[in-house]
Amino acid sequence: MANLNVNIGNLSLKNPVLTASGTFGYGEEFADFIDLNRLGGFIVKGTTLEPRQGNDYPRMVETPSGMLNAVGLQNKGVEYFISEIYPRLLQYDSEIIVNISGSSIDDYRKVAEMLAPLDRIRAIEVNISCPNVKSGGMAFGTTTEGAASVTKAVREAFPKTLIVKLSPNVTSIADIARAVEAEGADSVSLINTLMGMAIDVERQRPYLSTITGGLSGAAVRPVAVRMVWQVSKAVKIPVIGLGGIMNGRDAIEFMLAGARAIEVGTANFINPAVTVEIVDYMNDYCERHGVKDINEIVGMI
Amino acid sequence: MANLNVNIGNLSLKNPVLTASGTFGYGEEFADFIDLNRLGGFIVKGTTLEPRQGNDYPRMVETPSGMLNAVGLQNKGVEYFISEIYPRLLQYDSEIIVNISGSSIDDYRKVAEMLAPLDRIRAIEVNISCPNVKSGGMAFGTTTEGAASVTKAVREAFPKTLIVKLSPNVTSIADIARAVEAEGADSVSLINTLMGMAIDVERQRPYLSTITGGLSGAAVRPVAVRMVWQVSKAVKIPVIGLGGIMNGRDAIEFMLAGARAIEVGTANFINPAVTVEIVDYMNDYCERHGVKDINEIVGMI
Amino acid sequence: MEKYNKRMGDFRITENAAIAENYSLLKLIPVEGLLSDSAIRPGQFVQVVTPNNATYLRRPISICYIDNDANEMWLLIRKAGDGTRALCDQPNGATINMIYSLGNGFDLSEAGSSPLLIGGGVGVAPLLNLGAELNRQGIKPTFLLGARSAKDVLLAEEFAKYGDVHVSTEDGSAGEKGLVTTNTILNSEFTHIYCCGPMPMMKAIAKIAREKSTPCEVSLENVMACGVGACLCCVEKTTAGNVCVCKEGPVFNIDQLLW
Amino acid sequence: MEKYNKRMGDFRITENAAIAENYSLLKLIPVEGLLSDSAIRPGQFVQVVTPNNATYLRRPISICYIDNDANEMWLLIRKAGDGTRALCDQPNGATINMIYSLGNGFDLSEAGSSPLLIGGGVGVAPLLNLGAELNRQGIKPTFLLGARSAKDVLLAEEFAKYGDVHVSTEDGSAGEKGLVTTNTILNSEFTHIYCCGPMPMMKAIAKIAREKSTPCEVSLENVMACGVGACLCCVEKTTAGNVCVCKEGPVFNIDQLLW
Repeated sequence: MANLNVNIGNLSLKNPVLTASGTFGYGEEFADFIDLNRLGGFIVKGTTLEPRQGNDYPRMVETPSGMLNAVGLQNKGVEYFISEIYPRLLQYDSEIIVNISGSSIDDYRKVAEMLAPLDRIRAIEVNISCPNVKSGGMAFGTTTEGAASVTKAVREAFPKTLIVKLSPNVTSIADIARAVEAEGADSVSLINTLMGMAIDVERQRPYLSTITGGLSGAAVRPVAVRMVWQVSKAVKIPVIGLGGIMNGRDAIEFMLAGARAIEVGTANFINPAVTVEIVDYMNDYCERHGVKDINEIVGMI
Repeated sequence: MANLNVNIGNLSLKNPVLTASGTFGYGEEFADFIDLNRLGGFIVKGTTLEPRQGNDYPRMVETPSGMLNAVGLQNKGVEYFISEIYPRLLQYDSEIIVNISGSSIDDYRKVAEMLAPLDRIRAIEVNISCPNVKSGGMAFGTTTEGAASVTKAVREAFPKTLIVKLSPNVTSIADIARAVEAEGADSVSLINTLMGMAIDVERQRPYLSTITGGLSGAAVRPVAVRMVWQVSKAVKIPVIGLGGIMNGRDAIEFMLAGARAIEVGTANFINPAVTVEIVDYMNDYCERHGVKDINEIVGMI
Repeated sequence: MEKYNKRMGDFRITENAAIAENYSLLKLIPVEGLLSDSAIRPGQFVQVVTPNNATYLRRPISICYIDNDANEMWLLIRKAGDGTRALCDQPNGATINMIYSLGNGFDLSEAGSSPLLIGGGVGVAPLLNLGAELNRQGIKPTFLLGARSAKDVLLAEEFAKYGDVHVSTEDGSAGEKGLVTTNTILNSEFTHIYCCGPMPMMKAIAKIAREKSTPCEVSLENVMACGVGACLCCVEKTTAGNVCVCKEGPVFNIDQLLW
Repeated sequence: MEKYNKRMGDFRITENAAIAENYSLLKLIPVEGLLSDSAIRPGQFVQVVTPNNATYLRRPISICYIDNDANEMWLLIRKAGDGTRALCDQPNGATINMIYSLGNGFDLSEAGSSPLLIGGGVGVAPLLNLGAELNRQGIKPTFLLGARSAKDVLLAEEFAKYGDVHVSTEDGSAGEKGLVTTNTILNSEFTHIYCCGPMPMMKAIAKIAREKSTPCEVSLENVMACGVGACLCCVEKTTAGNVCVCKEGPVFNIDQLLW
């Protein structure tokens, strides 16, 4: 068996397979299908300072090899997470990473501060790229200044592994990644969803209540792989790759492009056991290619 | 029968259906399958000042609901077009639009100057968004300054309808569109391909000789519809929509989002008769929805 | 054997019958295991991988009936899009993958002695399993089925096994002419109403139930992706805020809804 | 009736036979019209929509044989990916859409009195139609077929109808042991070589042909999208620069290539 252990900053993952925020609930929703302890970790859904109801229904429409969503960060807030969810997650030995969002830099800082004391939260993923909320979110993620300022504030509040999740809706994602690295981020994860839109031509109205939404799924994978490749050449910190990973082959594709770890998102909806199948594939792949340590293949391209 | 005639600047199209540059050859390649005179027009492949051999093989790989290409503007140059191709195209009464590219602003200007005297070339499409060439191409299309400078130069050289084809690989395509409009473009067409990449994980190498390429096909449609919607709200000039149009439904989707005309690209490879089927669908759609003039539905969303 | 809440598994189609124009009844058995291990409740649903890559995501389908003796699940499917059409076109013997059984299901403890089960179109599906289960609990329900015309009245003979069946058709070719909302059976008193059908029908029934102070549950079919409460796409506004139809529903007491 | 160069049309599968492990021979007839109207040349190919949305783009397949009397086209397909697998799994009676007939085909005017037709693996496909056409022109070709082992020698009985058949197998279980490039038939003199198979094989045959000064044509299978010369994806470097294999090929005289 090859070594699948990878490190993201000071965070050690038993394998590179993580779940993408907002696609895996709090993990528990998938406990009937898989052994959660077989994952490198799971990234729990986007958490904000205050509870949020998210956007109106309809929030989803299927598109060719993908889907548009406009959930809008519906969640019960960081206090609820700390008091109700976190204790339940302690039963799993996979890493628990909390994805955080905010409408202001101060929001981000406060959420990070509140999570910092939790022993088993060894990393947070800062979402500066959500296309589905009115203020904050993607606004911070589309300029180097915005991305840097959020990273700086969170870095001061959270001493453990800090991952910043980047938006693909930019001219140069490498520039954003460098700005985030310069402010002390331990890692970047990419890509969040591409901003998209679909129209019901018979009813002559958008499918989503918010008109536009975030595109995910296999359709976006070529864009995601390209961006992971560009960013991994541009920064020294480890890159976490995501965007349309449907199976083990796709996961390896991201690692060859430069990802140290990967996140599985939309595929969880289609195959709730896909994450552990990817772990199995990684073992097979390493054996087939004589790879002793999966870190060897990271960034081969 | 509803009126399908639409105007792009001074260019009058018998219907909104155009073919995307580089996907329809010089039209002749499809003459066995369809009556070319039923199209609004066809946009002939990217033409440069000097002949170009394009990129090395392999240039294409299929991706989920799409394809990556890296042709790199292979063409025989503008002089060959004028002497050999143009005379043959005069037999068709659909509009002939020439897509032009260059490595320098001067290249663009010269090609436009050489095409200006041709009576039947009533419009050109200026490609500032090709992701597959080393210099020029997308470089001009990803900054407002670059886009404006190319437009300005071509505007001086070409007095007829000037369409500028925009890159989706930017933070704000609306800003680019406004810059191009300010320099006198009569129309913008969007989107060109999204920059993407795919890796053969067994051979551990990229599928394309150029590593990255341009993603097209149904996969990108949600991104394209969103950008057409954003741009049509940002500029007063007519917008031409393209990106993953596979059938009549998709074409109407772009028009509802704000496109005055549409271009069919990758779909020609799958169904060489798709363009005329789209014209038929437009007639049916207008009848079904009581639309007397297709211009009524443009930008309903 | 442990009773799982949710499983993923392949099912083999033992019978696929076109029971009306655009409607097929699929009977399926799990390739492995027993349905009785899953303790499937009336009103729950499955998430199906559609054949031939017809759709990217799974499609939610109500469980129509569970025959634990035959280890058989029935799905009633209306050809509405590419996914459901591909399902209806599957031959006997074909295998399809499902996640099951999902959602909360109907609350049988509230049925009382004389519940009314109202279904419109393909919405009749979950009422068959509900009627059978009520029978097993010694309750004989009344059914009210709505359809466009006589040929679209679905599974009437099956429903008749478990209770009296009343019908409304829009063209009057069977039962009373009109929508279910004007059927005269609604003049009788019932202990509980269970309803599944098009949204306007369910809203109209909810209004009638409120007027008559009859407890009422409805089964929603919001567009969903995951089916397990993870993606938060299929939300319905309730007195407790936005909740997932796939997990907190698909069945809601109308008192929970903001209708 | 007008002879079209290219058409798009549906074909019905009249017979789908697995002729070896991973190889199927599909016989198809056009749903409308006569193949003889298309003047299909040996070495041309079709672009097929793969069943069940297995692939996004069409897949190019060599035309193996045309039976104008039966109005039948044969396609020899190797299960190499999702698209070809879906084609091989299609039942008799299924309909598939094709664009046909594409490319230039072999140059028969250069065959001479004793041409050698060399095929490796699924590359034998276009040589059957070529052999039949040569026969019709009064020429009896020699065939050299390469395969991994005896069970993979494809369509040997069909080839034998048109000329002598020589075989090389990697394991020696049929014909001579080794690759086609070491088959002793190559010691004989031929007027022309037509070759289709894996790239390393064709390059090796091209080298031998040059050494012996025998004219040689090879059929390439570069990855392509449109099949009609529009997308410029399938280019091969030639003495005339990059040209489309789908339109200027798939058959090239080796003198055109930069091998």
